[in-house]
Amino acid sequence: MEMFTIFTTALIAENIILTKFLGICSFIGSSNKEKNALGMGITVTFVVLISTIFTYLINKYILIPTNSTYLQTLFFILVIACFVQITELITKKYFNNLYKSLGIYLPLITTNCAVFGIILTNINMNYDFITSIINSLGSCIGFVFVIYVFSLIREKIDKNNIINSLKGVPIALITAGIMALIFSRII
Amino acid sequence: MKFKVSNGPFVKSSNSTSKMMTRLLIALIPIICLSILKNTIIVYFYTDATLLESLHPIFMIILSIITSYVSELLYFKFILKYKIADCIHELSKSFSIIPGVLLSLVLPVSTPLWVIVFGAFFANIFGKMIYGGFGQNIFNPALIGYLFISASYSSLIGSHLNLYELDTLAGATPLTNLASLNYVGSYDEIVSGYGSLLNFFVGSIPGSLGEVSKMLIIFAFVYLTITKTIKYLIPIFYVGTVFVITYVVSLFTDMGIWYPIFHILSGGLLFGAVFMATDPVTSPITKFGQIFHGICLGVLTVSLRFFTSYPEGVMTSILFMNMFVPLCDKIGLSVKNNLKKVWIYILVIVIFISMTSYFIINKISYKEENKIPVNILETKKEGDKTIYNVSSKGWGLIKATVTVENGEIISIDITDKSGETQWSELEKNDYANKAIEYQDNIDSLDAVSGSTFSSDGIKNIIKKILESELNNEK
Amino acid sequence: MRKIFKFLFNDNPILIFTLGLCSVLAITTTFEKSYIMGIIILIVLILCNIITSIIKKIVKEEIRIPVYIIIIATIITIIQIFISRYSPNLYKAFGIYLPLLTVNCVLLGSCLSYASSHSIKDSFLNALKNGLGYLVVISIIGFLRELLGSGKITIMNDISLLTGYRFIIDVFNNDILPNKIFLTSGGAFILLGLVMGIIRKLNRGDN
Amino acid sequence: MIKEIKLDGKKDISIVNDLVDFSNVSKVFVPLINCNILCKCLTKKGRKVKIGSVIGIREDIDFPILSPVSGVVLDIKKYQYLNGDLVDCVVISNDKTEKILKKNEVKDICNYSKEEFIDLLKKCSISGMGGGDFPTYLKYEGNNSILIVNAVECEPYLTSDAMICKLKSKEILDGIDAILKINKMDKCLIAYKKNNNVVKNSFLEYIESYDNIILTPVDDFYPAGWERNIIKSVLGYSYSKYPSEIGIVVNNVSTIYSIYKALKYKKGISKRIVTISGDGFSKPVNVLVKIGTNMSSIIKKIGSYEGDNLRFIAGGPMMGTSLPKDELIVSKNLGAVTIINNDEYEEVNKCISCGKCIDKCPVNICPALILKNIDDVLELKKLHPEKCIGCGICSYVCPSKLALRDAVKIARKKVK
Repeated sequence: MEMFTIFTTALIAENIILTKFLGICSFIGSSNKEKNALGMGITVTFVVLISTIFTYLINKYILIPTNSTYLQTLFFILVIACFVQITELITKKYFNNLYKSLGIYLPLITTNCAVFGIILTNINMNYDFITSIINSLGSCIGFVFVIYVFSLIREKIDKNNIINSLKGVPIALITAGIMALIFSRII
Repeated sequence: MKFKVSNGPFVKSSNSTSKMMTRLLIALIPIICLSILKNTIIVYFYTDATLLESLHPIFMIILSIITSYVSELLYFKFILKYKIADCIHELSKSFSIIPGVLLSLVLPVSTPLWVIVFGAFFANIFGKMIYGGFGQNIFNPALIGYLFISASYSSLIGSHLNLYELDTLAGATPLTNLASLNYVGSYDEIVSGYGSLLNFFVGSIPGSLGEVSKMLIIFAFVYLTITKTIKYLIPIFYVGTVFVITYVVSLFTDMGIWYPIFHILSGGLLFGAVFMATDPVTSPITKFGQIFHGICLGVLTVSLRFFTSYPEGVMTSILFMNMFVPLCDKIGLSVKNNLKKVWIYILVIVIFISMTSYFIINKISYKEENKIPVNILETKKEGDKTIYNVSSKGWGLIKATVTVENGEIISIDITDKSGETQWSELEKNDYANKAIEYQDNIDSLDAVSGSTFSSDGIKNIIKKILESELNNEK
Repeated sequence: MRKIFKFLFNDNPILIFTLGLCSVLAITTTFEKSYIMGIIILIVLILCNIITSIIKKIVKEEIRIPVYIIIIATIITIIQIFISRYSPNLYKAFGIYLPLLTVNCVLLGSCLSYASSHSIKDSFLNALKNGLGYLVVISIIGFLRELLGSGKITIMNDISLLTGYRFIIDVFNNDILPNKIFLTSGGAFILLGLVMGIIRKLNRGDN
Repeated sequence: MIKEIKLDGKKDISIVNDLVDFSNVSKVFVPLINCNILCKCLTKKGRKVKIGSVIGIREDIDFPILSPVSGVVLDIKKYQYLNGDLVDCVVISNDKTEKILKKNEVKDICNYSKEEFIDLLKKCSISGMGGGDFPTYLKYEGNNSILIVNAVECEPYLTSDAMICKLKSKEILDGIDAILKINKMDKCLIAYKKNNNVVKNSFLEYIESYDNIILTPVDDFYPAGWERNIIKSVLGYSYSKYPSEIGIVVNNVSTIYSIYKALKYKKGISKRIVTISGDGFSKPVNVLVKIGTNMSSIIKKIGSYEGDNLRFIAGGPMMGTSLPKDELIVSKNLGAVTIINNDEYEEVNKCISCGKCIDKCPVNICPALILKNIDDVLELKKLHPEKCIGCGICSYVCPSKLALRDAVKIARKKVK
């Protein structure tokens, strides 16, 4: 039962976009089309899952023994950046159509706060291996879930005639705010 | 000879949006009258409340209608800069009376008036106008008002009981009462506190302004479906799913048929299903989309009622499902194009229902044994002393050997505490021995600040061992 | 006044390009935290712009991103240590959002796009302009959120170790106004959307 | 489950007064169009033509367009066709020397082989007169077993089919009998509206002498006249794209009459019955007019317009299109001209996505969603606007009185 509560809180209560404010740049940027949103979501899940494993290992066997925990940010950023570079090369060479669909999002991931945020929460709450996997899985699915639903809503909103000072990003932010209020009422 | 050109067929049905809205109002009027009867006239006669206080619900309804009209007028005048004539024309076409009335019917009886003004203002501006006026909003405007009120002034809303009920009925609304009994209980615990199920049906139970007699709501539903003003599929499947899930739950926890009926008749379920969920603008347009929407609403309401602290799951689940309307339409469209796909979605629905009912049953039955997260690895008997080797859940895992002599714990030594990060404070005021002294009422010993998990771990060890001692003696 | 307004808002990173929102919403619950975050970002922006414009000739094209990230990360860790040393409860208040600055789109964005192609003076000026714009907006939002949300404005509280005195203005505390919706996450989104709309309206008003 | 709406027919105002003959007209403007596809003109100014000589051809299936009158081609100019666009027409002055057609009259109209029959239909350019203008010979190419005659005419105000049944029921039954024998079909069903007694009585007199022709009533709802609905309500079958897949041919009753005239006199039709009615017209009546005549001259002769907020509609009120001016030229598929005053339906609101149009659409598409994504072609492709038959039920039913039918028409052009 313990795992399940962590998973559901990461999914809805502690949703990384709506309550923890991570990854809003990509959330606003890539959620105007449904295809972009899905592409972004899958890439983020893909990158986060693998890098949680890497960062957990690094943290457990390199950083804590040499108690240089303040170097955490530097190491993790490097891990993510070079990992994104690796995935870019792999997807370009082997599964080319996946690369075509995910191509524009891979460099964007490095500047995505969500990826780094999840890893940092895992490390700060010093979860053991399985719980950190479960937590990052829950938050990634929460990320994909919110960004997909939001992209459907934004496609619908863009057709309305909103006054032109609120068109585009401000109306998206206000709708995201209302969604956040609803999410906070669920738990 | 010149003619004007206009498009579309030139013979049109007599039905029009304003007619539909007036029919909706006609369906609402009996409910308003009965709630006024229940909340003002009875209150005025039976309690010593002054006339002004007892007329409070009527002011609530009138005020929320006026504010929604005024806020629309302001929005048109100042933001969109229409002239007065255009404002009046636009106002007549945007029927802002419906969200106003619905909002006031949803709020508890004793909400202060300025909260209503705040709620209606936000309901109209943020619910409808910034999305482009009538017919283009994503969320149900009345529920947006409810959301803003409960997010900002939830403490001020006040209890659901009106003045008359305050002094006659002790308990809170049936649902909060159910939640306090952790969702299980016999017929008389849950229902008979408010008279029989008939009272629920007639409506003499405490609740918000609109949760009056379910009979009137059902009549309104029949009237609206005959005159084809609302999407009748949504309420049918919504209430149906709630009935199915609660019936399955009542089967497993052997509580009889009255349990699902109690769930349907209590809280704002019927009112929300007939008036809120079927608001044409914020519900799916395709047939199967409506069915899917209704079923997901039911699943969500039941899970909210059982899992979260909020007794009232209906309003939040309708708001939550308003976000999925484009998704339901997409599903409805794919089913409309080829019917074979409908089996995938039926499968998803069946999985949803069975999962929620499994978790609910699991949650209810799990509560009965109230397991303490401690497991005894092995027990050794030495003379009259018994030595327990125990592992309990602190921050990580605490292992300890505890020696007990004729029902009294005499010593605990912690063998493994690698998982505990802040163990030092516990050692400082040697928490283990202190726990032994307090072993009779262990809960009165408060945890050490900064390491609550570890101290709870130790307290659980004591509880578990005392409990197992009791079982051995029995 | 018009010139200052134009200087600050016409290509402000937050409002027009919607960059760097991640940290804006999370920590603006008190006015003090927001303007300190604004100052930190201003300093980091200036430092990293200058460094990038210095070393832009040495760095080859492909490994530009990792190099810039390392620069930003080192600056941020230095500041992190500095803050955790001088005002621990501010450090605790920032939580995970301080290390998150390394991933902030404003820093990396301005480094990559502007600093790597312009001279030191230009990139410094640009950094100053962006930093100031960012500081003003973040403090406005922090001010509004705290004023409406909890009815008081804390100018000097957590960093009292440094400056020596606490300064909290108590504005209003009746039951209408400090409405805690602005402290919730949803309220922050809505407030930011409204502020963005208003400023966009003012901008469109004059040009 | 057939999706339908109830409409009051308003037919009795024009069926009572009898046919008025306007066939001798001085100038004729023959439209060079078939099934909304523009055709090539084969004549030049100043050339003499006789009745039935070819003046235009549709290239892709070289389907001829014949001249309804004999006379001199004046010139080729653009005139207003029934779908609202300007179509170039061959203007022929009528020298009123109607060639007497007795000499090549065929006694027994049944001794044609199938190929001769199809070639004759093509030579006499027989096409559907119910509004579709679909070349009829294409329907008969496969081997079909059942012929359904569509005399339902479910549009309000329209009575041209009922009038032709009233006058020429004997010839129509002979034509059906000949078609059944030539194409070796085993039976024919004449579908008519239950409460349309004019058609019933006119056929009942002669029906006994033909054994395999059956009069089958269809109940009175709006899109009853649509092919798919007729087959479903009469025979209960359904098909995917064309009725010929399951061996059924559906023809309008006036098309059957033109087939009969082609079999009898080996000549295409030159005249046609058009209903002029509507509550904005003083004397609703059926007129017999030459193909290509200009309707404005005829309307001036019959009666006058009443009411101010009038709409001039080519075709019925549900499927017709309103035209800017009343100079409309009669084509083979123009069944009626309706004049309606349209003042109490002005209340246009925004779509509240109530879903009524989706429930009632006979071809099962979503007009409301098409209206919402009208300018996003990618989204439109998923909504299949090409299935629409333009029946107008969505706009009829819509409580906000939106122009859904025309939005789907625009979407169809965009998707093509």
